[in-house]
Amino acid sequence: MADKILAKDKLGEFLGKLQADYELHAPQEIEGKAQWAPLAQAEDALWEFSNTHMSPKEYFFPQTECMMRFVNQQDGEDGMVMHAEPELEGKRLLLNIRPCDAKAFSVLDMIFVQDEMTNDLYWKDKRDKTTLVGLACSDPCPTCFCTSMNCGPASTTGLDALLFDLGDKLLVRALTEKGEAVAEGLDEAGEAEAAAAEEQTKAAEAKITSEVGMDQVNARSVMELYEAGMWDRVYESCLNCGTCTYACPTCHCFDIQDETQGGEGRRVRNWDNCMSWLFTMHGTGHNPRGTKKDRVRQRFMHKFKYIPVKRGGEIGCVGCGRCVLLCPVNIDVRRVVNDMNA
Amino acid sequence: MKNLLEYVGIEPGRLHFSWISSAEATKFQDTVIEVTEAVKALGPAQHMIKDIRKVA
Amino acid sequence: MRNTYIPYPVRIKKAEVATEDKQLKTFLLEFMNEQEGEDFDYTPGQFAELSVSGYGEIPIGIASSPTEGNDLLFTVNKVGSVSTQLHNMNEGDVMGVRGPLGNSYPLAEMEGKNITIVAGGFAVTTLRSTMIWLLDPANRSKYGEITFIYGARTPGLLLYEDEWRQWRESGQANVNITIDREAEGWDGLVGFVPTVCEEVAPKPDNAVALICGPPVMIRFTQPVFDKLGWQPEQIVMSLENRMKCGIGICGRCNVGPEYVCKDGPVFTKAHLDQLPKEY
Amino acid sequence: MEAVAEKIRETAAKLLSEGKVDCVIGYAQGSVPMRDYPYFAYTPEEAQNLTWSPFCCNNLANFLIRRPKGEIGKVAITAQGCVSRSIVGLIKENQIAREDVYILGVPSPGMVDRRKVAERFPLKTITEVTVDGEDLIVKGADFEERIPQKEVRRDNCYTCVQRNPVICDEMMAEEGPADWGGDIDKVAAPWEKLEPAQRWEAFVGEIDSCIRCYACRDACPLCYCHVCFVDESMPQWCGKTQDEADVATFHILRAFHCAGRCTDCGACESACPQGIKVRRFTSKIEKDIRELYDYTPGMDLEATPPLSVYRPNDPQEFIK
Repeated sequence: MADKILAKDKLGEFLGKLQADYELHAPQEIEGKAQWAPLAQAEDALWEFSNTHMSPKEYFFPQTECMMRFVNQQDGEDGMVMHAEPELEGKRLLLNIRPCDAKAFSVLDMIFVQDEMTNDLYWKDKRDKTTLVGLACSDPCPTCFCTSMNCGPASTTGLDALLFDLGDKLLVRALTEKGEAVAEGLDEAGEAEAAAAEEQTKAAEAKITSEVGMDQVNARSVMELYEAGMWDRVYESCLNCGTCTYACPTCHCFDIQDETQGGEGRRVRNWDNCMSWLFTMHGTGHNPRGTKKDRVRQRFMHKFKYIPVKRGGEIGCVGCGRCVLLCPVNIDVRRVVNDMNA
Repeated sequence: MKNLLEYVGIEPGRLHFSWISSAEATKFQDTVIEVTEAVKALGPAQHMIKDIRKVA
Repeated sequence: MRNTYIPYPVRIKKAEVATEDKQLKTFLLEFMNEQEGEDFDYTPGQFAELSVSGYGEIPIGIASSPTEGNDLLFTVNKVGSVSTQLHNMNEGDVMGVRGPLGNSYPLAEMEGKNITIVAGGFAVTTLRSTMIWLLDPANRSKYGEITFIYGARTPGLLLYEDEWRQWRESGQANVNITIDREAEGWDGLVGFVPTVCEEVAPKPDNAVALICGPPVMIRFTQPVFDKLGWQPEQIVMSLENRMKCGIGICGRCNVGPEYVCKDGPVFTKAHLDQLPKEY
Repeated sequence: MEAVAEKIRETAAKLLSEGKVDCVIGYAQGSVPMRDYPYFAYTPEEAQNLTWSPFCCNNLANFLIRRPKGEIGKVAITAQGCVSRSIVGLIKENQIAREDVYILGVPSPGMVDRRKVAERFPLKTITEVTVDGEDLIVKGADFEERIPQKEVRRDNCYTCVQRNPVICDEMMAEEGPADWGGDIDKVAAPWEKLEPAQRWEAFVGEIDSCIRCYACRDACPLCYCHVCFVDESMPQWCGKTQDEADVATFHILRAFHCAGRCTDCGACESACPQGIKVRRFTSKIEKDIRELYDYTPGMDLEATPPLSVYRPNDPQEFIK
């Protein structure tokens, strides 16, 4: 489908129409930071921001999610009949999601939905019912390194439509059927507008100064990387907190727990992280990743080696730079991967 | 602990400390009555209540 | 599409303490919905998540063989909150089973070969499943000689005694049962599993070995097999790691790029040599 | 400031080359503005990476304990007032031995709160921040501004009572004034002036954005328990969900476990990715400790921490 054009002064009308079919969410300025929230009116949507403080993964993989409910008893037949939580009602649309965050979801799709057995319906349901309308980056941050991670300021992977902000108007590029449904009824864009979007993308790519090399990481074997001497220094200052993993758009580890209250119970999953000492602890007291070094190495190996090995070269990182900004001890993923690649 | 809980808005009177010897059965009984009455007077707790029936 | 996080309801048909230290209890589980039992299509070596509502789930190897019918057999070690609760449960109680999960022993590739099975302690569970399957009249003829070596610390800690006595009597397999130290009333082999392996000396020619046991047993058994001329490709092991989802997502059981719950738990020694020792 | 950094590098290199210590724990310049990070120098060459700035917001005492035994031998560590007080606390709690630590004392310049700087440029990206005397020069793609450091210090640095190290083996600069003139008792426990009903609102409002990454706990040199109460599973003291009650339980108990031990170093607040003012809980606890027991943690190697000893005259009005 050809590119469409949407004048910014028609935005209210456009979003108003969408509101009838979708629950709209978009990055907005909250407490001085760009944060995801339900979009009440078009004016609240941000157009100039680097990226949101936290990744929008919470929309598909909430930090706490009830999976099923049950009657809290073991001696009656009802005790083990588990009722899955109801599916998402209606459709959702995330407006102005950054291409890197959308790319992250396409990586997670490969992990949450693999086959008949590995088929996370909680994730899939929300993904199926959500339309992702991206906003191409025109002004990437010094911490962005998406172009090194098979991604980029106007990457389309995972998106249903991509918007380019051309000042007083938006170029709307539908990428999937879901995206076409959103762009329906808009005027077609001219060649000049498409060219402007192209130019903006090139300029944005040129602004990305952080480079991370992956060629040696790809060439080396799992064991060669695992046994590299660099791990002896990377972990030194790590606090083993979960900041990097919870801010990360691709980190997806979780814990499952049962909670009961009188005669009722639920099985709930919560984000968990590989930095935690107890994450891999066996009931016997043996811990396969018992040291801080093991755990720090696991996080980087998982993203940059294990996922690529298992998922046809796809990297478990999109270069959003959130962990670089938020790590309390400045463990910079760019430095780590460049060390792995050295 | 008592101060901290009151500081974050838990009503005074929900936490009670007493020093009771194992031989002081009557004091124990009196204290329990006193505490339960004090808590009943406060009504159901409004804070630090987790209800798993709520949607999460 | 089925929600694979939801367990099948089962009823405890039989529950008995399996060892003298009362650490192990064996459960026979019956599907409450017969059709689900029919559809629970598993192969020896696979495991399942045992689900106790209000407590959680634990991954346990399936000790029964599909040739025994639809009921499932599990032997559970009492270590954490779920297994402790499970030990408190009785016949008639209701719980859940989620699975079958993971890969299985390479039974098809093992056809036409001699098979050595080495088990230590309660790691014998999925190997019981394998033995029953191999000795089933429908399968026995497809395999060569079967050697079974199994050890525990004391006679009272040996599992499945009725079964291995029967395998021995049937003459269908070379069955070697050992205990660590002399004990009253025990007239069988005495000695650690690696020592017994050395004595039995299974030949590597056209053979596959399945080895399961505690890390210390593996560590000392390994050199014995090396000395006997076994190649890493011929040795098959089963790993255990902490798990939650059981279906290759939640991120804690991985050994390098392989998830023990999905890509394992069964790996060849040759494969494990290429992976970090995170198990 | 640069002179102090140079003195640290020089001293560290000397200690390492003479074999007096195996490692010097200090700071190196971070890869993002206003985030200098804990750095471990093992050789005189590596010592050249050490720095000292108003962006040293971690508490290095943390790294004296979170290491496998025998991993490193004797260490030197740069320490300003609060960090030296944490070291005193760790010695008193038998976590480290005085003779295993060589303290390079530094008077604290008062650390900058990077969030206060960022708040002045909402939604903008700060690309560079440099120190120019008493000011910071903050640069972005389309702006450059000079901000006096004293306007953007961390809250705890304004009310610091001990900028100079309380124990030290070698000073890296001359001792400065002991405090900044702020009165901690005037700002501690800010919710005390609220009505009980409003207090709860203020409390849950503060922890509302908590993601339970536990950076506050992990950044704290007091939190050295092998298994934290919040991770314990048998019994499970605290739920793992994002439910308000679970999150509140974590914060109340974490603060409580610091009672009589917290040196108000601010590492918890600096580490929090969400900008939660966790000192609003600990400052209440420490204020009570001062009022009830007349005790300030970490000032003196000989003083007995009030909660580790029973005295007949301990306040006990709360016991009925």
